[in-house]
Amino acid sequence: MLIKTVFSGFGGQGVLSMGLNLTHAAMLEGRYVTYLPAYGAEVRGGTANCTVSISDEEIASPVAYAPAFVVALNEPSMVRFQNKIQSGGVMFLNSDLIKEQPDRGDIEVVNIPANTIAEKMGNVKSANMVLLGAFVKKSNLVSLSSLIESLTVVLKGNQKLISFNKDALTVGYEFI
Amino acid sequence: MLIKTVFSGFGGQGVLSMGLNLTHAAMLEGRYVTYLPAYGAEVRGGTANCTVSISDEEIASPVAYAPAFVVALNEPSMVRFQNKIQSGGVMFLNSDLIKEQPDRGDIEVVNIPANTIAEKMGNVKSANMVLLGAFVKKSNLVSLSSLIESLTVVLKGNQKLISFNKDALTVGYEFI
Amino acid sequence: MKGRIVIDQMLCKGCELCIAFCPKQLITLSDELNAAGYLPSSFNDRGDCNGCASCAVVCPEVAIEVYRE
Amino acid sequence: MKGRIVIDQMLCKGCELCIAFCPKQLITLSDELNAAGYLPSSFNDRGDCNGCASCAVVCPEVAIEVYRE
Amino acid sequence: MKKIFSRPKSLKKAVFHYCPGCGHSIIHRIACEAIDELGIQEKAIGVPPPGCSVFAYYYFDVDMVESAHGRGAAVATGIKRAYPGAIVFTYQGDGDLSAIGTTETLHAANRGENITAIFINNAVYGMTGGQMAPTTMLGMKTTTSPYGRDDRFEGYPIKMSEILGQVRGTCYIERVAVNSPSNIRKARKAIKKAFQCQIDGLGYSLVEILSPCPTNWKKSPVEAWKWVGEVMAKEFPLGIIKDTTGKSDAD
Amino acid sequence: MKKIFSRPKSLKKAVFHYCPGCGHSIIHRIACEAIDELGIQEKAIGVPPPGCSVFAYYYFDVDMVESAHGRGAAVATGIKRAYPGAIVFTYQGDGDLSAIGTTETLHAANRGENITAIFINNAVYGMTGGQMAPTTMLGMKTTTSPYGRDDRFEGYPIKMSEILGQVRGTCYIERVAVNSPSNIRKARKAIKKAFQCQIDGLGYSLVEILSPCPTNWKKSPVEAWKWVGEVMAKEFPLGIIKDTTGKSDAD
Amino acid sequence: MNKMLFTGNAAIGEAAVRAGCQCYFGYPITPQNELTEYMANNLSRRPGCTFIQAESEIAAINMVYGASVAGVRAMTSSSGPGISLKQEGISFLAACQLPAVIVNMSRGGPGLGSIAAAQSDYHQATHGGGHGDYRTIVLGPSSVQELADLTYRAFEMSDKYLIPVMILGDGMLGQMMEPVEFKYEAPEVLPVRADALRGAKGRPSRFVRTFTSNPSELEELNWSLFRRYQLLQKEEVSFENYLTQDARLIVTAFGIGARIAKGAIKQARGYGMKVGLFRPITLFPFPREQLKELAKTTSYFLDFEMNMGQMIDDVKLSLEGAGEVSFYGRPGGVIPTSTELLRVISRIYSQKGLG
Amino acid sequence: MNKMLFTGNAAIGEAAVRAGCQCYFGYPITPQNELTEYMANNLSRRPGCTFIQAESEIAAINMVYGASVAGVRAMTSSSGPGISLKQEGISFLAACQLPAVIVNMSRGGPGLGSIAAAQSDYHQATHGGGHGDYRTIVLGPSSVQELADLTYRAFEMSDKYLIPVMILGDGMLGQMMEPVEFKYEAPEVLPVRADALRGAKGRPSRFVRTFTSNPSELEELNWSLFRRYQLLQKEEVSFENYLTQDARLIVTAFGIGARIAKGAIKQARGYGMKVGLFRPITLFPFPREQLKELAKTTSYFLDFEMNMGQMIDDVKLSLEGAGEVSFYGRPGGVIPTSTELLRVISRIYSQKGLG
Ligand SMILES: Cc1ncc(C[n+]2csc(CCOP(=O)(O)OP(=O)(O)O)c2C)c(N)n1
Ligand SMILES: Cc1ncc(C[n+]2csc(CCOP(=O)(O)OP(=O)(O)O)c2C)c(N)n1
Ligand code: SF4
Ligand code: SF4
Ligand code: SF4
Ligand code: SF4
Ligand code: SF4
Ligand code: SF4
Ligand SMILES: [Mg+2]
Ligand SMILES: [Mg+2]
Repeated sequence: MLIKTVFSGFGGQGVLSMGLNLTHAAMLEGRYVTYLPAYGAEVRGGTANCTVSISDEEIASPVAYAPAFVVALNEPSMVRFQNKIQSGGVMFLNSDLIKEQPDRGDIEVVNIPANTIAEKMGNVKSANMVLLGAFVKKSNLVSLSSLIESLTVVLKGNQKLISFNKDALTVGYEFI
Repeated sequence: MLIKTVFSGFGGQGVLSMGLNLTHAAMLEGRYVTYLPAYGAEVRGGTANCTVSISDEEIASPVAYAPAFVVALNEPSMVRFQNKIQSGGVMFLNSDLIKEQPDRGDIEVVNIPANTIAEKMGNVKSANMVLLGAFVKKSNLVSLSSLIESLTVVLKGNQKLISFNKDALTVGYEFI
Repeated sequence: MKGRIVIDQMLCKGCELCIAFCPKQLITLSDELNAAGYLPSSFNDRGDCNGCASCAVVCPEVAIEVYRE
Repeated sequence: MKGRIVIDQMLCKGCELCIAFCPKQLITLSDELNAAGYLPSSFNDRGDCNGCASCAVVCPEVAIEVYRE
Repeated sequence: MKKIFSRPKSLKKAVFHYCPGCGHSIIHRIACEAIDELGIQEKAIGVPPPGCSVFAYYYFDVDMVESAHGRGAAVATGIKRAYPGAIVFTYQGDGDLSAIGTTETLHAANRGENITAIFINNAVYGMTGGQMAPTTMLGMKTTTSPYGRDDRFEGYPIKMSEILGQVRGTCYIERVAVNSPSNIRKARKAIKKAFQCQIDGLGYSLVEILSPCPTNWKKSPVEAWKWVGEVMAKEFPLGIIKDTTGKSDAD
Repeated sequence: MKKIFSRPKSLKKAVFHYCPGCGHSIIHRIACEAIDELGIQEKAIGVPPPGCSVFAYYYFDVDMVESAHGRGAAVATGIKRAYPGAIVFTYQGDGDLSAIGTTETLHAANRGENITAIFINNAVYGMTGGQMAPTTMLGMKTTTSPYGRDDRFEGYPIKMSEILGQVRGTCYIERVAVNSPSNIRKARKAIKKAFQCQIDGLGYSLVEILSPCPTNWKKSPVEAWKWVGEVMAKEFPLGIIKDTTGKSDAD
Repeated sequence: MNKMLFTGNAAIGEAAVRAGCQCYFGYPITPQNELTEYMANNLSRRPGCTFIQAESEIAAINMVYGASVAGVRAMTSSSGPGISLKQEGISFLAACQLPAVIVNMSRGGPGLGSIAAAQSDYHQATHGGGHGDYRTIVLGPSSVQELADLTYRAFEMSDKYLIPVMILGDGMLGQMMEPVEFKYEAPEVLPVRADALRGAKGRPSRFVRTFTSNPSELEELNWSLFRRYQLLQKEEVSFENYLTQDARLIVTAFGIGARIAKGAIKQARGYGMKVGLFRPITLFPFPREQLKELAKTTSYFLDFEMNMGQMIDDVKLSLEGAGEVSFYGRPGGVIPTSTELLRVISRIYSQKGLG
Repeated sequence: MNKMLFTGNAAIGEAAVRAGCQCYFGYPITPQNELTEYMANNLSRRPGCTFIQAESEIAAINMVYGASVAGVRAMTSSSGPGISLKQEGISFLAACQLPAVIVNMSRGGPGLGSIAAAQSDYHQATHGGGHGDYRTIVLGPSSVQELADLTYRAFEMSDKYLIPVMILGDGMLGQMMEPVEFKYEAPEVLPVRADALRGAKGRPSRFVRTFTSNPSELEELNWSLFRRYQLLQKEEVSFENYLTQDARLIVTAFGIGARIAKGAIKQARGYGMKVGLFRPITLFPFPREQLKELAKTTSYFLDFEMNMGQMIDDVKLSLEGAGEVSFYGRPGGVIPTSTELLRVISRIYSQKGLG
């Protein structure tokens, strides 16, 4: 079974590290994975997104034309990817930054006030991890523990950051 | 009938203009012609040579591997081309500068004291034209008149030079 | 001299340069993201804008128009 | 000081530089072409060569060896 | 009240793709102001480079042609020689002009090609993600000088304007900066003067512009603008490097 | 009497393919003399160019590698960085170093690559038959400047040594000539000093040598040698252009 | 399990370091910058090693030439326009029989093109974009793991045959991350080639050159290269056969294109179509016999490339008329989907009545 | 009779001037210097015209690019190494659909090689030595007269199709003299292309570029080029059939090689062997159908090239297995003799039992 997830938002919101964490966690669980960041000339501090593919067999293309999951951290991302997400897919929105709702009836939408939650925890920067936590709970793609295990690698052992993000992941996970 | 002639000597002896004149004359007589100068990195004011091909039909290759005629203005040239000239071919030597004789029995050798003759005429520089005159008389490749006609073109109308060379051609022609 | 500026909120990228270079501190960031995802700056007309245009000259987005009497 | 030079006729290209730079005019061109087709220069030992080596220093062909007492 | 400042005529109404606080967009605007003031919009042909400004033709409302990286001076030479009626300018980054384009630039200048170069020195390769440029400061960390530029390994910041000042085909070279209202106004004057040199047929003119790259310098726009004055301008002193026009700077 | 002048050890016993009176053969000899004096024959690696001196490896009895036209400085950089134990020198013509090789030369110099360049300025492209070089004199007729070099069309003679003197990675640059016994001796000293700079690890050193090309100048060797002093040296003044060694010239 | 997540670009860098690559010379260009940056981090200050961000791609390839002459393992990398600029230098490397590894993470062309992944430099890589009769060994990886493995192999082959090797990747492979396992440790002492130029100490002086005024010398060089190319054809071809045994239609594709093809083929098999994939891994030498072999079991082929059709020439030349070859391609940096290719496959499958 | 003796190089120059070539940008390299020098003499001071000896081949091709953008007829020329350096620029010309004429008087390669005549740049010329899917029109003259005629045609075609044209000659053609007749007079007013960039006067401003962040734009460019390549294949192929009617063995050869082949064939006919010559004059578009046609009357072909075998790929791709193709080649600048080729011909003739 091959599942593709797109994370999208403004540069600086940490969408790439969300994808990287998920990819790494899935790798730890012995799945086939690919991670593809968007790159381009027009991306000048603008929007950023990445695609994570997780599967039980070799992955043909790392590109997602119709992702099963989309995690949108800002409005433009929601607008852009609601046209791509596959029917029956699930879209996760940072409801603090996205007021509108996607106008597709055939997809499930999960709203998470990630900024609010993160601010409560005293660090709005970890809103992305809150979302990621919520995402894995709902999507069931990987276990929370492998996510947390991945943090140490992805954050290159920066203890302070690790514990911060660990908590954010957990809170997000329990939010669902 | 395809006939190839090689003119060879030191740079400055005027071997190229000999070839050019012959080629032009043959062209005037409506023959197919090619003219190929030797060029190369090692030619640094050193030796020079050119190949003239004259034929009644299209000429395949302008290169001469076994020329019918060789006109040698110095010893190195004689030595080099005596190994290439075809059996039964004729070799013309500037006997003022070439003491040795080719050691091949199957070719005809014509010795012309071109420098002496030219000096007598008061211009050693036209030794090449003396040789050329003698060459066409013997080889019968073109008529003296077309040779003279060519001079005007090849020497770009420089009257002084033209008359000089015209005389040299004639004297050489009559020498044979 | 009296002046006034108009900031195009859609063009603004919230670089804060106009804020830094306004001699009268008449510009501040608004707290609403614009469509492009930036916090645009806005002009607080306290009446003492002199139309020096420093804000406009430094604006990388040509987002500021300046008026003067 | 007394000197003497030896010119390698095979190497010489008859450029006449040694001739031009010999302070004592001890070098001239010979009238026999060498194998390479040049008129090589030759040394006329009038006994007053001082071995200054100017000829050798300017010789592009390294054709001149200089001896000195 | 009447409008005393707004978008210049030859600057298209389009949203810049540049990062917040980027010097390129300022330079686009003042170049267009100069073009408008001289009334040469209909004669101008611009040659933008690969670089963050690769899309300059989305903004300049004049004829433009993309150049291969570093070859702007050669392309401009071809245009100007083929059609001397045009006012031809290159727009080149520091990687473009002072690294890969060194030969073309120096020789076009030496031939005194009657063209104008707008040379954006932001001390990095912006478009490709902030690699070291020939103009990168000593000690400065970039993605390809991760230990800080060290002259023993990476050499010194190179001063192309001073070098170009040496060749006789150049008529006017000035270094300016876009880091304050007054410097921006000076920069506009310099660009205008460079174009004027071409109109007068005086030869190769160049304006080097120290320009902030907040993104790759990892600074806020305001910090970046400060850094231009406090650090870059020390290594690359502002002012006229060569001027054979005899004309004063005032306009 | 004892032999006081003969062929240097590191110059192979071979007949030069150069024209009578050509400066290349003189320069080969004095470079070999310098190599012998410093005892670096076993360490030296030379990088000759396309050009009349393309066959330099037939004469220099040291390791040598052919370079693509103009890329000598880059090739030498690669060798020296890969094996710093070698004494690496390029041998480059004026077309090679100051036209197509401008970028590689300027940037190797700016990085202070610890290599030595022997730069033969004969004001023409010799090997290819006497075309105009960046160093060709104004008014001089060549096969590609048949009307005489005119700065309005062909630009000015370019002074690479002065330009290279500008970049901080260069430690020693001198212009000499091979047109008289004394100048030839000076030239030998300069080459030796340049090699010494490399031995001492001081950075990029270059010796520009004004060199006669009788064939393409259409002059006799003696006339050509005179012309070097009377015409070329006026445009390209002889002497030290840059010297950071502090060491005096005497040896 | 000691797998790590690496971008393709970084994986090449790490593999090169472990292969004993001592010198890297490069110039920035998207989409291969991560490789240049990886080498900056790992070679800049490593004792005995060198990283130079060259002033241009031309300078970079000629620095590689110099380093290779001096006997060390050297590498450069670029993409489209930069690779074009290296052609003269590559021709010189080939002519002087100097090993070197050149990476092309190709992007959409021609011209400045796009920075998206493309396969339109196949001809340039395999037929020698430079002047003269030379060829380079060309490797076409299709995963990050293969990038790492082939990088190591590239250095080995280049030293063994004294032929420069080009790794022909693409922007997507370079940018994407996959788990990778490095099978070798960096050597303690870096290798130095036997015939290196390091000064004529204790031996006669040597020179490395191609220029000659005697063409037959140059002819002999060409023949000796040619003999090695034939040897490569015998010894070094590699390729992948995927579900070809019973296949009625065989897709030929390389690199990232082959991955997309696999996806399509899986789907096609799902619909009961007997489709297989032949993937050349060495693009030069091209696995000619091995492809011809397949013409015994089917005569229907579909060549799929992310370009206008380049490898298809080699496919046809291999089949020597034995098979019927259709083509599907998308140039310019467009990434086709497996489903899109599936449609093409089914159309051909039914048209040819293979069902 | 108004024939004149011209070297091939000078003949190109004169023909270019008569074709209205307004700008020439070049850099010296043997064996094409006479062309550069001819242009120096004829364009340097001609009103409205430009000759520049550029600082490098790269500068030259980019000056051509600029002049072409401005709408005038422009040309550059070089050989082997210099042509390799122009590959990026040629790719840009093709990408921006700018006409230009590029002359390659090729010499022995690879590397610095030799300055003798060779044909080893065929692949580079016909398959696009630069990056991307583009092609250039490639013309292969075999006499000085044809050089002159094809030079004129090159400018015409390039303007018509907005595709750069390469004239692939060789050192011998460039250096040798033959009688030539120029069929056109230089135009009074020099042509200016309609879509030239000359300032946005009385029209909206325009830009010429390829770079895009949207690959499908680039894809469309590639398709539009591709359609023109197909059109060329239909409209513009030229070739020569020499004694092919009754031929049992057909030699395929181009350029100077074809001349040598003709000599050999004449001799072969003398010995009663039925041998003919097929000579492609447009190397791209390659006369595929026309060659395939010949496979109806014989199935024995001998490809002869002054290289290691490059055009032979196009020969085989044209025949699609319909014929058996032998090869004879001499690389590196060696000029084979007709007699030498005759030997090869007779061997094959008897081996295949054609006698
Ligand atoms: C031949 C070639 N090499 C490399 C590149 C990649 N590239 C695009 S822009 C650029 C340099 C950008 O730096 P700079 O010129 O300083 O412009 P900036 O983006 O900083 O304004 C490079 C290396 C290219 N497009 N072509
Ligand atoms: C890329 C390339 N372009 C051109 C040439 C042809 N070429 C060989 S040497 C040379 C220049 C010779 O002039 P210079 O460097 O001054 O050396 P000289 O012969 O005068 O000593 C040229 C253009 C080449 N070999 N390679
Ligand atoms: S015009 Fe001057 S005073 Fe008014 S807002 Fe702008 S900067 Fe401030
Ligand atoms: S300077 Fe312009 S872009 Fe920056 S904050 Fe002010 S208005 Fe916005
Ligand atoms: S050593 Fe001096 S004096 Fe003697 S021959 Fe030579 S130059 Fe003349
Ligand atoms: S300098 Fe040397 S080459 Fe010249 S004439 Fe004297 S000996 Fe002969
Ligand atoms: S990267 Fe730097 S130069 Fe490029 S747009 Fe952003 S700020 Fe400007
Ligand atoms: S052409 Fe000039 S530089 Fe070349 S060998 Fe002859 S004299 Fe020397
Ligand atoms: Mg920059
Ligand atoms: Mg020179």
